[in-house]
Amino acid sequence: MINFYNVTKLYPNGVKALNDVSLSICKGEFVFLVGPSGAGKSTLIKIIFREELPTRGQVLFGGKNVARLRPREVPYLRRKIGMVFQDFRLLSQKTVAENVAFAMEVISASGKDIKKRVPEVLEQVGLKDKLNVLPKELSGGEQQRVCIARALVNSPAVLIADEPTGNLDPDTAWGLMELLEEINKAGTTVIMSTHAREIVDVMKKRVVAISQGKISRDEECGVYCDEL
Amino acid sequence: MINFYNVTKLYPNGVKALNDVSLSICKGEFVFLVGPSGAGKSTLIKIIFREELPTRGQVLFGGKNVARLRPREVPYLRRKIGMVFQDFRLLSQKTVAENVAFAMEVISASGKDIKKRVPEVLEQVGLKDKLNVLPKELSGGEQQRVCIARALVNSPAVLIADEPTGNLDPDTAWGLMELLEEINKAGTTVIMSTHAREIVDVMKKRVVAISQGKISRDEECGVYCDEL
Amino acid sequence: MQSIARNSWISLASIGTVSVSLIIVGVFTLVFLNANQFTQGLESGLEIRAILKNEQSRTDLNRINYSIESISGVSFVEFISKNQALEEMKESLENRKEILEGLQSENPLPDAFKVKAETPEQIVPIAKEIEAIEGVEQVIYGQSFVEKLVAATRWIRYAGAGLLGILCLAAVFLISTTIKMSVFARRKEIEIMVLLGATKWFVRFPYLLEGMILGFLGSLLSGLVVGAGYLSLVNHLDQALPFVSLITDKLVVLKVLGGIVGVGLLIGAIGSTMSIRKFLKT
Amino acid sequence: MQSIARNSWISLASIGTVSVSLIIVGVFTLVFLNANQFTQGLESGLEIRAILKNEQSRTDLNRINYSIESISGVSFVEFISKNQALEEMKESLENRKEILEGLQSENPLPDAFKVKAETPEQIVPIAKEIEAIEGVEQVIYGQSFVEKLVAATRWIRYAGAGLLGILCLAAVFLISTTIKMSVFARRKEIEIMVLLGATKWFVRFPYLLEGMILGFLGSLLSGLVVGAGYLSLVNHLDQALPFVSLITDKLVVLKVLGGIVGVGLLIGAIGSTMSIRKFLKT
Ligand SMILES: Nc1ncnc2c1ncn2[C@@H]1O[C@H](COP(=O)(O)OP(=O)(O)OP(=O)(O)O)[C@@H](O)[C@H]1O
Ligand SMILES: Nc1ncnc2c1ncn2[C@@H]1O[C@H](COP(=O)(O)OP(=O)(O)OP(=O)(O)O)[C@@H](O)[C@H]1O
Ligand SMILES: [Mg+2]
Ligand SMILES: [Mg+2]
Repeated sequence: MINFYNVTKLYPNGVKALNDVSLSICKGEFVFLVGPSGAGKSTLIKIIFREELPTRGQVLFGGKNVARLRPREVPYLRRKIGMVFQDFRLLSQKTVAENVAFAMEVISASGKDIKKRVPEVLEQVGLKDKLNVLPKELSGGEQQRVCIARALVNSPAVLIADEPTGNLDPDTAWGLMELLEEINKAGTTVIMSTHAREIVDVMKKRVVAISQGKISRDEECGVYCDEL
Repeated sequence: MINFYNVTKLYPNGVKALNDVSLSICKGEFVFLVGPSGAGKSTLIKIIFREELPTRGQVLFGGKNVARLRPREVPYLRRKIGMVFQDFRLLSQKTVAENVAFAMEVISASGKDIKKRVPEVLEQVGLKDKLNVLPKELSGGEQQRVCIARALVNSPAVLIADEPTGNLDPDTAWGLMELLEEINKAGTTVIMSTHAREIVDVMKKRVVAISQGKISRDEECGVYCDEL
Repeated sequence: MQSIARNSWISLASIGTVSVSLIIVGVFTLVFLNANQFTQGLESGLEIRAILKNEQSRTDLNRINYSIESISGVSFVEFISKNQALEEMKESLENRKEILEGLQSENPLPDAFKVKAETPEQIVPIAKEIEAIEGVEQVIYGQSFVEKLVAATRWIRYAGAGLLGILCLAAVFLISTTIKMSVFARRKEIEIMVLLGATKWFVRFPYLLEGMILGFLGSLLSGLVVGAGYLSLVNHLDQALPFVSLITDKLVVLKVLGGIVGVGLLIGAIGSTMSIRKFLKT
Repeated sequence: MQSIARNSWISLASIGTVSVSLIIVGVFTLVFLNANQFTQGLESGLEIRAILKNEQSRTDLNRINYSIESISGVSFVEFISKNQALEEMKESLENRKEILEGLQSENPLPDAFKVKAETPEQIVPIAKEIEAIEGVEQVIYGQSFVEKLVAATRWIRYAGAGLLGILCLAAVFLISTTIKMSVFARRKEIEIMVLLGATKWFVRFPYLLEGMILGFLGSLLSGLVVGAGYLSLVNHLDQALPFVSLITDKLVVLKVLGGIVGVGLLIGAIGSTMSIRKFLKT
């Protein structure tokens, strides 16, 4: 479903964030992306999402070359992906419910569907009593969960979460992991970058470790591990 | 040094983030603030920093009532506190070095001191080769470390860190903890809110647990624990 | 509409800028139109006087009249007998009539034709042609004055039109800057929309609508201010300076106001579309 | 300075707004000053003519001259003999001189005094007083024309000053809106500064400086444009319409330009200080 062939990403300021990365993720997989801070996890994710373009190499999403998409095809690529951004990216002028609803409006969902689906998904992340609150009135963890709800609301084919548990307490984080596993069982491909050693070790999923822009390890049923 | 007497915080939208909290933190202590997402940790921190005012009750910092400070005394309170914000709050127009230097400029440090101290502290957080880069060109963890460097740069009397390891891999996080312990040994009071169970359990410091706006547990040499 | 309400401060500032800019343009348009009408009034008062040789026959007069009328550019011809000429002169001398009393019995003034041209520029060539007609002794048309007036009014018109053009450009600049800034202040919003998979048109539409609404409200406001101000000015002036004739044709005023509103809408729409463009690049 | 460079787009927009607004104000100030000078020129041409009874002695003339001079508000008195009057009339009739040829031998015109008033408003009362002097037969001052002209110039002046005032307000509004927006776009920056323990003055100072620099650059630009434009206009007009006398006094023009720059600086400084205030509330 997602294929990287010798992808290198050089940022304009000269930083080589990805160095000759080849990777293949199949439909329905659950992949943990681990690695030290600044290793290139977010960059890899941004390239799938076409937020950044690869400098060299090819990235295929569902068989299509992401870099070669015409501008008006890009929105349709993004609609197939539910994205939890590391820095949240909530619309500060809209309430929690509006933020989540907005992801549905963008793909022209019907008003009825929106009314039904939004409270549903916000309840799943434990925010059912914060519907009409602005993002700045939320705690860090709550904001992160709004972002997760927004990624889930359209039931995307692929869910990509960039450190979705960074601001969550262990209980809430485990609740989220159960939710992701459920979604994954229902057929959604899940890619999640994380630093939560405990979670990775317990979940026993595929682990792709990145270090200094290179894939240093790629194991089915792996652990977080740091040269253990 | 920091005293809360029956502090209640009611946000304008009706959320009771803190409910009759009394707490006393002495000079030189190292305190972990733990609790589920939305428990009120950041609110407590913001009140010490006078970013929010308590609705009821009194907060003393070094014997002075924080809520009663005159507007022109507020900057001098804040200068005594090194703050790591949960949402980073970096100046997006300034480079990493400028962001850190800015905290020194604000307190009118000399140009010579700034030139010497800034690279020093950025090296301590492992960013010595990112001096002249803008925040948006950094990974999430790198941004967080800039924020930590900025809090440390003025060697404040109190260091308050709101989930400073949320975006850090375990190795980097442990490096940071060593740094904090060192600073604490040198006499700085450290208050750190966190969800990192492993860190809290290993460090064996005072743990204040907050749950639904109330202090549910306050132990010397405590553990993270969740009703274990 | 929601976004207008939530960004109320910015929206108000944009509306304010649109209306202030368009008020300036509107006021100046009316000043310019009035100045134009005034200079036209001056120009249409210009006339050529063809003084005839003494004692001509009726047929001669008819012939001369016909010759003059057939010159291209002549819009008006009238015969002024020597007696009419004397009356006219008396009137124009007003308080010094006594000078002419001695002339009553023996009128030294000649017969003449009063001729008007379609445009002031044609006066000089027409005068030349009339001079060549038999029976005409002299052509008088205040040469230096006509030339000065023609030059001056042309200058006023060109300078006015130039100034008006500059003002319009200035208004467009000011309004589009404001809209650009208001879009800039919300660039995050646009980025996020794009990342959520919104099509360009979906992102653009609300801003377009907002720009048009802001432009419309702002220009409506300025239209009302300019319109009300002008009509009350016309009323006041009618009493204070009854001899000054401002443009009171409601249709012209309405056209100006309509133009203002149209320009406001257009700038609002174009300004917002252009400003988003750079945030839409993927 | 750094922040001006980093926020280059916003800074350019602010400079643009400042200069465009001040160009409008500057152009209009010059138009207004010229219109004012023109109406003053018209007014100062107004005169009263005191026509004397026939055949007065030297002493009588001196007495009348003295009486007129001692009326308050009189700025100028000159004796015009009947012969001078005839010459004047010949000149003013220009192309119709032939009418007066018969009068050469026996001049029917009376002796007179030409009187000027300090301000046009004083013409009517002065005329009344002169009428009462012995030896004066009649006072002529083109009653209706004077009244019209006085009313019209007063209107032009008031309307012009009003318009100029409105334009200045508009410019202040436009500029302060732009500065407000540019501060608004960086409200996060201000919040962070305050949280890092910056004193209000420390936060305010760079914005104040920036506002002043932007105001200064913008107004300098507009001063240069207006100044250069005006001087070239003066040159062109000198050739095209030598009889129109624009204000060419370098000092006046410089004062206007200096005023523009001063206003720009001031608005820049005040605008930015005011705009930050609301983000500085702790
Ligand atoms: N927009 C950018 N321009 C230039 N360099 C960048 C940019 N974004 C990231 N980088 C650099 O690329 C490298 C990889 O960054 P990336 O965000 O992919 O790291 P990461 O693995 O997500 O780290 P973290 O766990 O801290 O989020 C880092 O060194 C970072 O400084
Ligand atoms: N500015 C605000 N206005 C209104 N409510 C707020 C505001 N900030 C926080 N809250 C609410 O107050 C409660 C406590 O928030 P706080 O940020 O203190 O939580 P926290 O313990 O820091 O959580 P986290 O671990 O997720 O950061 C939450 O329910 C939150 O929604
Ligand atoms: Mg990252
Ligand atoms: Mg928090």
